[in-house]
Amino acid sequence: MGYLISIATFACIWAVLALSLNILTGYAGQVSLGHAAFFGIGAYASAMLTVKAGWSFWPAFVAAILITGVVGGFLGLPSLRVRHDFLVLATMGINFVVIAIFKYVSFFGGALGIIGIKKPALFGWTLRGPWFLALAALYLVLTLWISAYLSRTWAGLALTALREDEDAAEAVGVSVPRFKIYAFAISAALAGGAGSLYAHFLGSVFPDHFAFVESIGIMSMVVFGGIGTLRGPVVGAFILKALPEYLRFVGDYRYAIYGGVLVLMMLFQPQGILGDNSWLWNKIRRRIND
Amino acid sequence: MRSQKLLVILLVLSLLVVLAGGCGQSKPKSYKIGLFSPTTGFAAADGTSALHGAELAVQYINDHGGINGVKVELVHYDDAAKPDQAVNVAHKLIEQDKVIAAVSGSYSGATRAASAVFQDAGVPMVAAYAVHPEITKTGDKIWRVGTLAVVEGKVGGALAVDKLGAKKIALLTIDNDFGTSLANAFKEYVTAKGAEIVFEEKYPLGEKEFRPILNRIKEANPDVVYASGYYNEAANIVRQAKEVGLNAQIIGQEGYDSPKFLELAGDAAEGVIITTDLNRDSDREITQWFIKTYKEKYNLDADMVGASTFDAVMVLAYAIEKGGTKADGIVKALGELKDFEKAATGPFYKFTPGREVMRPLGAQVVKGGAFHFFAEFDDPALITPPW
Amino acid sequence: MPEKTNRNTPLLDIRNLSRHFGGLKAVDGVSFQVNEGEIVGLIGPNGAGKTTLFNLISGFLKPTAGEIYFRGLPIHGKRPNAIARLGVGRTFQIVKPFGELSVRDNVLAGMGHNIYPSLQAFLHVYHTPTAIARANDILENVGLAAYADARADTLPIGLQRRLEIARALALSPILLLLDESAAGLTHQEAEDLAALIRDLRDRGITILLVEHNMRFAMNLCERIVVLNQGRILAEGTPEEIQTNPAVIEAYLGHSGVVRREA
Amino acid sequence: MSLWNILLDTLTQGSIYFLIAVGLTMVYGILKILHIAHAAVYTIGAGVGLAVFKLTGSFWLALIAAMLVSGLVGVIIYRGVYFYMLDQPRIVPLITSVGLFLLIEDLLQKPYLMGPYQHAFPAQEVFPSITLPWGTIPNAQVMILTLTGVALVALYLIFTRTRLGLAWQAAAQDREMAGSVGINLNRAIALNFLLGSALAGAAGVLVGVFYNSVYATMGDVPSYKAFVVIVLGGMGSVTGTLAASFLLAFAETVLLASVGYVLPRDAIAFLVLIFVLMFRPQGLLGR
Repeated sequence: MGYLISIATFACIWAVLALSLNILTGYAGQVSLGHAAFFGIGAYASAMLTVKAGWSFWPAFVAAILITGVVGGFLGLPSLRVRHDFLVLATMGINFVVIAIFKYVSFFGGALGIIGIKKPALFGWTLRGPWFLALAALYLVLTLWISAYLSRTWAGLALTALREDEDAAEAVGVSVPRFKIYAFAISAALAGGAGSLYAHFLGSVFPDHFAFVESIGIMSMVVFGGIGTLRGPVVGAFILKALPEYLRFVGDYRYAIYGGVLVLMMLFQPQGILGDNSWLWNKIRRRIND
Repeated sequence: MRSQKLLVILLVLSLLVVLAGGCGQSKPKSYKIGLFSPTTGFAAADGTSALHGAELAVQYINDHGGINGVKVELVHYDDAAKPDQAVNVAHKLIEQDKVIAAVSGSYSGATRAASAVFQDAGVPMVAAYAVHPEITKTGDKIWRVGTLAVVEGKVGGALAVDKLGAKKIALLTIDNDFGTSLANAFKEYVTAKGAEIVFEEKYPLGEKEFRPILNRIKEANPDVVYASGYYNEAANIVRQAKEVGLNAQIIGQEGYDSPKFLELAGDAAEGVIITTDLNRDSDREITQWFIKTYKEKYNLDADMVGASTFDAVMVLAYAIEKGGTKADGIVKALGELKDFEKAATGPFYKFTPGREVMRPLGAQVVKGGAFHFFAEFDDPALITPPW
Repeated sequence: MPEKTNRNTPLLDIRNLSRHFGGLKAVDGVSFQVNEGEIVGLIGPNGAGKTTLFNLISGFLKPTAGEIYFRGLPIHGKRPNAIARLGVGRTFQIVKPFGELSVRDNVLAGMGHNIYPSLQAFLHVYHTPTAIARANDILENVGLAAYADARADTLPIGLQRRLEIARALALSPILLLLDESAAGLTHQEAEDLAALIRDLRDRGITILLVEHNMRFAMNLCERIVVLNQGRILAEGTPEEIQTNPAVIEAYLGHSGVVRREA
Repeated sequence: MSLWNILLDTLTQGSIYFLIAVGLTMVYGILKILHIAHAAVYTIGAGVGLAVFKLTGSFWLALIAAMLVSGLVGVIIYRGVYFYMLDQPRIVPLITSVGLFLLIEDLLQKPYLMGPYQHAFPAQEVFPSITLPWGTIPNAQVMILTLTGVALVALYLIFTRTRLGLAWQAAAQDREMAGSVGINLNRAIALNFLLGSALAGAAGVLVGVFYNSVYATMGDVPSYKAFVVIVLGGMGSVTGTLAASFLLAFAETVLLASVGYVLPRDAIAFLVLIFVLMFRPQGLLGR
């Protein structure tokens, strides 16, 4: 059971990451390949507040969300100047720089990382196994709810507008810079919470845990599942996070298959496995409508 | 709409459960030892060596009658050197494969994360070559057979100032836990002995281009360059040092200890001295068996990673034989271990209360394209782990 | 809805406005006014600086020199979204609908202009019955009611131009800037559009439009400003413009549009 | 550190960056795809080169074989994959490229291909060391510099003197327009991939020999590092890429030779990139 719980816990954390990236990329159209930086900032914030400053998990969790949100808004500044592929590369760069700072500044523990991060406790009772999974799932539900609610608010409409056309969005009164920063901040804040959970689940964080490859992985989940939808990133995260585990029977071919699945998916279902108008989603809808 | 989404999520989740759950089955009448190491991804070379080493240990044990007549079975999973996969795999080893004990053949991040799972589950784990100082502090079930970087750095210092008489030393350090720990211990030792650090720089893992740095080291004109790194960085360091005309003695450590270092560095490797626990010229039966069989079976020369993982399995087998299959017995047997001779990397004198191994450490010099004995360090003041 | 302006100040007052791109003087010392309730046309040959002028007024470009006052307030240097919220709606020559949104949501996007600057935007859901009703009204007005649920990018280009007007109307604008809304329309469609624009004016919206279609502009506008090479060539009623020798010269010199189309 | 050393290191490092990035920039120029799998093609080139070198002992045969196979792989990637997603949002080919990269790299790591270990590529002796009054150029650096020079001249001639080069330039300006004025677009793009990928293969061999090591994950760093170069070069401009390669190499070399690693090499490069983009969002040398 612990094995499945462990997989499910990681899947929940990555589903939050995918959903948060979806707000930035799916809603607001800002393609970022640096999302793991926000993940890492949240993890480090929470780890340092608990291990070095002696806070308990809960305030540290909230603080990690807030800190990452603020830093995320700040790191979103390049998006005001650069667009499209240039933004992709700028965000990628942010990922590298953030990791390098964790690694080279001894304040953040340097290459030795931060060790001894405790699992959260509730009334003196440590959350582990299924209880930690419950916490992660709860946070996933919260993220889902925020994502869903955001898409229905005026702010969500403004984000969609700027995704579709920045000039037209300005022409209807949307401050494009301001909403881009909002998107970065919200997206980062949610990812920061995921980082906090990750740090406390694992018990230790190292700079390399948040490397560029993780950013690519998160983006793959969003696109694989169906960008812009709610179901897509969640399902994408669960499948792609668990895929290497249940592909263990193919031994060392796990990543070859993972890569191959991505390629085939993009060739035949570029809108994602459950994106609007995808084969599977149409089937499911028809089934439900009947 | 809302319920549809939920339905889909539940569907996928249950699919995962069924698929993942169907993978593990247990086989009785053998002692299972778990191993996780990265056989895919950027760390696949070390992970593969680790797997080889563990396989050889199992072969050796079973060829010699198993543990009290019961065969040992190795259960290996790939963790891609990722901490989340290591945690998953640890659960899988404990719950589905029901291993008696486990060996980490992975890097520090993954090892540390997995060690918490083993500790919680009360399953003993031995880290083969992960160097992070905090790994064994996870708890009483977590042990290590690799030499602590703190110890190795100190021994490196002894090699530099006591054996080679260096006065001016340059430090070139790889920017991970291994390099950082080594450099700190090395510096402390040599400065206490009156040597001067004339140059100090760290470089990122995977770096290939050292010429700009090496040119600066050359200007600092040291007697000795203490350069940490793994075989690929090390090969480039020694090759490029030759190229820029840096003739100071280069001292490496177990990160260099791979036939691949010799292959990639070629002639430039000649004369390089490293500290390591694998002595190629040892006349100990187990070491020679390991080196010979490794070459026969995998058509590769053995490296330190393989040897350490071999030893981790060997020492666990010993502990199971002495203490039984319960965790407490294994832990007790490890704690009471004295002068363990069945390790390829030389005798283990004992485990410290901090569950680190105490053993003599050697220095090897590259001569004629191979590692050969240079010196041995047996002074307890040097080789005793600090915890 | 902002309160009425002083009768004496013009609604839009452009003073000595210039915009240079490197050596090119796209707009070069232009001054003119638009009064409340007018329909003013901005015409001129290709490259005369009409769209640049629009972009300056709506804030998409910053002037090199000169000032723009809207209801007596300086708006030069303000960001487009701020100018939009002051009550200046605009359309684009190359249409820019929010393609993946429905036609109705395009209009709703315009209706949010007052809430976007406040964090309230994160609290309130936009699909409220009142908002939808108002969006439907606007769509009814411009004749797009039948397409309310269609994806915007599936509309033919003529209807997309109407959608742009509808989206601008959602701002409850005081001044509406229309950039070649009649381009590519059939005669009948252009007539309908003209009727729509007059109707908007009758409801108190001042209109400044850029037109290439000379007949359309001459029939619709009460006053016309002719731009040529970034400068004002002439200003006056359609009749005055049609007989202005400088205008005829400029147009004959270029393509003779006046004679062929007017 | 002497000026000569800085110059030599800048030139070799810059040449390596250029060789890896130029194919990527060609592909980006014409298709606007962030072709991460280009780094896998580079690794394939190195692997094929080493295999042929071991078999025949000839560096030149190895180089030619590597270029042929890599070029072919590039064309297969285009015709087999990217070709079908040219009208999709750009994120689709990007993710596809990531998938291809993972797939190829993982397969290369299998024992029957390159295996997990590094391999020596001892072909440095093919070139002589050159001793000049102010210093010596070691043989491996002679190889990099001369062959990059040859590639440069060849590229210059192809781009300016052949119909194909002109077709590429037209297609880079406006793909649809180029198609409509009678350029056989599919052929032009396929040939673009062929040449760009062949150059990546050559880069794989040269870097393999230069550092005397070839291994399955050698594309990891180039997979992202090359993007820094092409962005600084203005995305799609070959001359810009050339300038950016040497500029980046110069910046890195000078920094390492004076201050050292304030941050890892890659982080420095990306910091430069972000900094440049803030002031010139279209790249250092973009229009």
